[in-house]
Amino acid sequence: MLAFVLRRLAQSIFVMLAVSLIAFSLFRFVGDPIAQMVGQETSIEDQENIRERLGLNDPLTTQYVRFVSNLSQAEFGYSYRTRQPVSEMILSRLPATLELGAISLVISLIVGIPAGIYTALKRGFLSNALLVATLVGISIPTFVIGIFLIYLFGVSLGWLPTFGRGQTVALGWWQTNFLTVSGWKALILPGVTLGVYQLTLTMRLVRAEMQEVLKTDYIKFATARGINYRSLYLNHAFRNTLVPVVTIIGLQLGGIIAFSIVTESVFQWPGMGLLFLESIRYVDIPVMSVYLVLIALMFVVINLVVDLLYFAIDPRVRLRGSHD
Amino acid sequence: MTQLLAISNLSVKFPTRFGVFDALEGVSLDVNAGEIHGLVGESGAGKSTVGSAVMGLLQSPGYVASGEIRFTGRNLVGLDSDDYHRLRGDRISMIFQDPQTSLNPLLTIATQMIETIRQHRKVDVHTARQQAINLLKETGLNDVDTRIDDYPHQFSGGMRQRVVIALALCTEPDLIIADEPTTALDVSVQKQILDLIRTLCTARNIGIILITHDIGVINEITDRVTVLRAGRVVESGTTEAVLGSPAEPYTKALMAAVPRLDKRLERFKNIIDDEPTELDDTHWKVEGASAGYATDWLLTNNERAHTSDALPSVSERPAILSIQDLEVTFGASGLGWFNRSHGVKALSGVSLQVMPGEVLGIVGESGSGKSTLAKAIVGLVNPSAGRMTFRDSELPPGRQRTRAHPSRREIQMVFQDPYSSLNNRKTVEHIISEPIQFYGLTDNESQTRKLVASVLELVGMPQRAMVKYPHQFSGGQRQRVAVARALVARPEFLICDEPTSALDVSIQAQILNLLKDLQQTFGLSILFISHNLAVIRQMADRVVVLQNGQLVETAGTESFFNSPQESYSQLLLRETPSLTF
Amino acid sequence: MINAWLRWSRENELAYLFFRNPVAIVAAIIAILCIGGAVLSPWLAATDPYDIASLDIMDSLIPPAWSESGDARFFIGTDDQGRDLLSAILYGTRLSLLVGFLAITFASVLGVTVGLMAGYFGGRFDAIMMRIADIQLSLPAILTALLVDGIAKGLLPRGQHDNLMIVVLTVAIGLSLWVNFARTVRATTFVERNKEYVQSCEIMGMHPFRIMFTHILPNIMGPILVILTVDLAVAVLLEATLSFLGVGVPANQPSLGTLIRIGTEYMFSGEWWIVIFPSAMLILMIISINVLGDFLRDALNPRMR
Amino acid sequence: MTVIFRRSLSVGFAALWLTASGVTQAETFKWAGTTDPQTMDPHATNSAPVLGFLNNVYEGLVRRNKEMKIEPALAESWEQIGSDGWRFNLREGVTFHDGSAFTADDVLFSYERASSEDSDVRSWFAPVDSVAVVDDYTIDFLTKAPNPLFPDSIANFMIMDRDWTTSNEAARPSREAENFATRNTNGTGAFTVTSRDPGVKTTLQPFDGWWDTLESNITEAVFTPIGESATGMAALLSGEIDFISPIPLQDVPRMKERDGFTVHEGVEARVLMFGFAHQADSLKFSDDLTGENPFKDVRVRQAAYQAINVDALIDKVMRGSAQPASQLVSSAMKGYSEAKSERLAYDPDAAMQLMKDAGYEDGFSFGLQCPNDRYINDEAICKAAASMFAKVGLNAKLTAMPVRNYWPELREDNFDMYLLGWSPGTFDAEHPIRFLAHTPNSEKKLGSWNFGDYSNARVDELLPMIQTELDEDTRQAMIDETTELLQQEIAYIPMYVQPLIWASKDTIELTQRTDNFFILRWVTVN
Repeated sequence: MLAFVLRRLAQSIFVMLAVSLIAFSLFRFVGDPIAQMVGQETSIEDQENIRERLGLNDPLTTQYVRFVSNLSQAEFGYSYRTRQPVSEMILSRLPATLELGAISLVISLIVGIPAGIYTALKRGFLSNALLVATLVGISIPTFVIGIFLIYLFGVSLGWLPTFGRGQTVALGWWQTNFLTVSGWKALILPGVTLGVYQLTLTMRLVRAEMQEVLKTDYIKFATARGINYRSLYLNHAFRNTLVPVVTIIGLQLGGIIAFSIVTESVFQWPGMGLLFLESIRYVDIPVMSVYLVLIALMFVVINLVVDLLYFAIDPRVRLRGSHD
Repeated sequence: MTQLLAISNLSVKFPTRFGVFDALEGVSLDVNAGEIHGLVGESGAGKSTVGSAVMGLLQSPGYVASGEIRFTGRNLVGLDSDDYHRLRGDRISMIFQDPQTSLNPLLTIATQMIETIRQHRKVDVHTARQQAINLLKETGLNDVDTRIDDYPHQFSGGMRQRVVIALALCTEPDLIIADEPTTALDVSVQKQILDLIRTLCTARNIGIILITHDIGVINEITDRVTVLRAGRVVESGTTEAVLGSPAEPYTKALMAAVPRLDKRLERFKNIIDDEPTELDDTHWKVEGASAGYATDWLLTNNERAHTSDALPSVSERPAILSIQDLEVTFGASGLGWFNRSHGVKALSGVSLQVMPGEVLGIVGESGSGKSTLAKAIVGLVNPSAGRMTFRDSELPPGRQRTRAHPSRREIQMVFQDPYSSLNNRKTVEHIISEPIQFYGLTDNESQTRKLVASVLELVGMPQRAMVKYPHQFSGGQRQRVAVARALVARPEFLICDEPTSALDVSIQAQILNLLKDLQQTFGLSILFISHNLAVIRQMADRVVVLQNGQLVETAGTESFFNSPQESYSQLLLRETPSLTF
Repeated sequence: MINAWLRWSRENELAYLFFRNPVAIVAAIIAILCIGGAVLSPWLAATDPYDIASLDIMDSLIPPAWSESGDARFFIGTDDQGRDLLSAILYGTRLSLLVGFLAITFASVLGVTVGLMAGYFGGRFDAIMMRIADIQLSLPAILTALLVDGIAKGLLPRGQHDNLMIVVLTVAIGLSLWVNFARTVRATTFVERNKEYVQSCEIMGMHPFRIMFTHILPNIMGPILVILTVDLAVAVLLEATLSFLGVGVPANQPSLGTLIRIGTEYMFSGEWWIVIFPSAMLILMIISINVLGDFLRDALNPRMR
Repeated sequence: MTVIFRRSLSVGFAALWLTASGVTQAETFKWAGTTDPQTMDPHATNSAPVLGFLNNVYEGLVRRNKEMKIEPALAESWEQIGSDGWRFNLREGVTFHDGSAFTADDVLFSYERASSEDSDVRSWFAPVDSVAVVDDYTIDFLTKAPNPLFPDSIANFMIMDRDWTTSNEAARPSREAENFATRNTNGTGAFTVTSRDPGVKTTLQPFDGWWDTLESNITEAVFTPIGESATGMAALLSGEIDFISPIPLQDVPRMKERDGFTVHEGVEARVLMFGFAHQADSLKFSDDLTGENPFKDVRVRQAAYQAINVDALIDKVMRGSAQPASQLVSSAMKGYSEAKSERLAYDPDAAMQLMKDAGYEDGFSFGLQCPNDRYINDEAICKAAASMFAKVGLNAKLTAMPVRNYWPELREDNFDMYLLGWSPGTFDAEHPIRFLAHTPNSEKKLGSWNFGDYSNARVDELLPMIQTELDEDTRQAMIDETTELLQQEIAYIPMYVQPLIWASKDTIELTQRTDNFFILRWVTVN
């Protein structure tokens, strides 16, 4: 198993290097960072000086080597826009994104899984209604859902905040939403907006997998043994859907991070996605590149965790692994 | 003997879009305690439907249209679904065909057994566990105390089926429905499981319905038998009476189609021909196409046709294929950075020869390497050692064999599963003409077309089949198409890898007849692979026995079946259920 | 005629299931109407929203014809540029569908090829392609769009950017979607390549690409078709989202997504029709495509029946 | 770790209690804008969000009052010394937020800092020759030439404390990395920054020791950047914020009707205009013309001018909230040319005639570049203008792009016509002449935003005269002459002055200044 983890880590480094290269080549195309850094009265010469000092006139390869060697020494550089250390900026935004992602994942799981099981087992009005409702869910662009929810719950009903994180509490450097009422309230709308799409996918996946599993011999055999339906569906059937479900949920986490850019923008949620959008706007190359590498790292970690979860879920994988 | 189950006049219907399909019509049978009642029939006969109906697990949208299922006097038809569910496992249990798929892979044996026991009996976990251990011991599992906490995949197939049986016994049911309990098992294991079922039946006084397509199995252990055909009872009675002196023509035909282990028949006779032939099929012809045209074409430019009569006997000619010290290793890839494993030897040190015009039978259980051997010959797997010679020249192994190598045409193969060996998205014409065009065997398209139609007729198919798709045919018909495809390449050498094991016995008989005919007409050399000794006996001139990738015995067919030399060969022969009367 | 239809539907499994599924029929009708309306928009629409000379700023923001200050010329009102909203929606749908179709064509050609090769050859090629797929997955679509946009701007002559944006979007969305195809095709190819019909081709010495494209491909069309429908919906939505983030189609050729993006700016100003109608159109279209995708998934999956 | 945890937990509970009990002090003022100030360093970035925000925290020698007129701030008075210098008499008894006293040395230090290589505001000090401290409360700025506008030009030159800055290693603004002054402040202004979470939230409180009397009654002010305009509107409507700037124009009518809210409309300093490629030999984006540039012909430029119905643009796109512009500055600016305040009339027929006269009767196509995230409804303006141009045969191919790509595109001359908005930093008519009308000259740092290379020798001659002329009337005459030249030659098509649209709860009293700076000390919560 250790060998497996090591192998995956080796592959991960390849993935991260590739992403950083892509991130890097992206820079040249986003726009001119200098024009965004200075006021309108700054002379062209001064702008050239800044460009030179930031090393933007160096050959691209030199810049890339410098970037990677800095990264490998945990030197993430400074934002062009705010001149803060990038690591600090991203770290301060990380909790917001992770908490939002976690909430939407939880929403998608605690609603999606039971709904998926239900629709797999029962046919009828409620089942069809759920299926249609979730279809509507994936058919509406995220930003439309977000703006609609803000309008309904924030403006018309006035129940929930329309933007931001509300009151947060610091646990060390980690600012959390989970310890205040206003923090929880602030999480609801963006969490739902971000979760709806994932919820639909989860529900449909669980449904499809359940339907497959219910047709297997061991479920028929368990039925023939008179195992009660609750255990039959949850312990026998649902558990066997977990491997594909966990795989897809792992992939979805990536989707959540990607879509959080939109959600964070709509709800002015001070997470990494918003930071990233601001960075694009200001051509803040250091922030963008570190964000991208970080996202790649998250993907790598998620993939690894998913693979490790297989070990936990499936004894066939676990026992084969331990023999190696 | 008390009567456990009495089925009377049971009809089961499945509404489909083509109308209502009668899966069972007026079926009556009864099962007594301590008795094994066999249900036999070919696919589509409705055997499994009887089992499902009794269990109350008919697959939607099937339903019981009429009749009664009385279990200890109580009519199960129309029983409330909750009551039925309480009954299941408790009083009636079931054993499924494939032990690989009938156990939940994620739960330990102990978990599954304890859950089942506690579902029906109010006992604590310890008691339940003890009961489970006892049951597993009773079914003949070794090291029960430790192995009970293993997962299903850690057991071999035979052991797993014992676990399945133990699970079915968990709540001491009165009736067990065993649906093809040994079909997925090797013969040596099959015998043990059948013995176990017999023992349990007698010891526990359980009534058992044994569903199988294998008349050998019926003959081996059942007390009474019911023969089903197309959802109706053909014949019913004690096993001795029904098999000893079948009254119905169908039963007779069925038995005649079973390959005999004790003697070799020239042809199977009295075959049931169930294949429906639509009327317009027979009138549809390609101009000039006929079986005779195909025979002529296949014999033209064919050395065998000219030379086979000239040479005196098989043994004096040089071997068409000879294999020396062939070794195939799987999984020894150097791709992984951390796990360079040594791999599994699928074949080691196998040497054999096939003479021109000879049928060499390869027999062995699963994992013996018989399919690997076939794949090595056709170049699908890369041997790790050894050499092969075909028609006096070196046969390059695996990837070294060029795409244009002549052996690619000269060696053809018929696969086991006619459902996967034909591309479902192509017409039969396309399937058969592909090798013709690929090897450039005809001059123009109309000739190809004529040839396809003719070859179809040669293998006993209507010419019109060429415009249809494989899924419109039954398994036997598909296998005929597969044979036709192999034939049009004008091969010197044909490999048949379990060509009939996916087919019903009557169809098997037809295909075996076809192969015999073709072999005789064209003097083909055939490598015939089968796990079924009886089939081998009918087909092969010589027999090779493989076990765990090694060659155990090579002998002429008659001498092998009369006096096998190796103990493994003797075991195989002994354990194979057969019809001997 | 009808009898022929029925007979055909009885022989064709898919058609049979389709005609027994009222939801799928309704969805198909809506989808056909949407696609038909979009394709025929130059003939159906009252005005050409691309013809900027015909626009009059004085006609802007007119509410639907049935409301008090409506104008009979503009049945569902006009947008901020004085465009007839109905015409704009029809043209916008056409553009969205064009981008969607082009994108999934691109994604499916790329993904199917990669998936077939990865599944068929396995080994190192497979490992490398799947790692590349991982990389692709970790790049949000907006980034891919920015990257493609940037490269295109760098490589191609000035002044072509407007026409180019459709290509850029197509490539960007296609790049974000090909992984779906590649993964599914790879998995099904793994299964197919071990089937005996493939082996019989291999034994013949057929070229691997011929085996892949003429033998395996037709057998895995089912899953591909399902992804095609689902991803068509995803592509149209993605285009809308990219427009929202400002990487969309050119300003004077509004897609459905751009129309919605512009419409959201009028959420609080009372000009509801600018956002409601394009959104309704998009949602209706996506739902119907998704319903069809669901239907195909169920109908083509033999294990589900 | 535990200690931190426990403390933050108690903070958390306090926060819980606060939220739960619903205690909100009436004087807490929450406001939102589209962008967060990039930095808290007053010399590091010369951008409106930074300078506007920091005007509440730092002060200059002079400041602008509600009418944009210069008034004393840290300098109580100033006078010209000789012809080439200004003397500032500093206010005594002023302290920085950290309690240290304000002296002339701080001004000298701030001058050195702001005019250093790393400063982004050094252009303000280009005319300065030297600075001399006379005594603790007197300081002289000597200029290279007479400079009548010098005090006006340094209204945003903010004074930092030498000791605080140097002891925190922030003696120079930093280009690459942050320094202490990037996130911390120590000004003399009416408000102190009590906490800052860049991009998320910045909190301010009134400064007890401020030298002036505070008009405002707010005890705490919280600033949040909200980039998405719909979200900002929702936040205001739901009452989560008290004030937002700006709101989308289209929301103005509805907002005015709503109870409990006020819309503050005003005129900004920014004039929106179209510019031409004056010197290019051929159009870059034309489908039908090669090797010629019709915009070299003043008739074509005038045709473009007269094709635009500015009133319709203002009425529809700007929702009636803008004023037409006749020149490069708005009427609120110093030096506005009253004499030349007539626009050419909207006259498509005349425009078509001009096109015909110039030999382009059948029209031609050209590229119109436009930003889509820089000015209010910028893209919509371009779209509407394009449709107006099309009606006289000027077939504009519009390309709208984010501003991050826009400036590089213009710098590389990739346009035939482009949209530009110009807000004079000095609030004087000289400013656009220097940046937009003078022939580009990188050595003298003139004409640096004159992308179309407009060039007129007389204008070049007039600029230094305007810059040094001390007599108001003579100077105005020069500006009038320049304005007339620019109008005659249609150097640009000035269209309108961009409006300022703020919205707040109607309990808020505030003052809207033309420079779009939001001055907290004028805010009262009722």
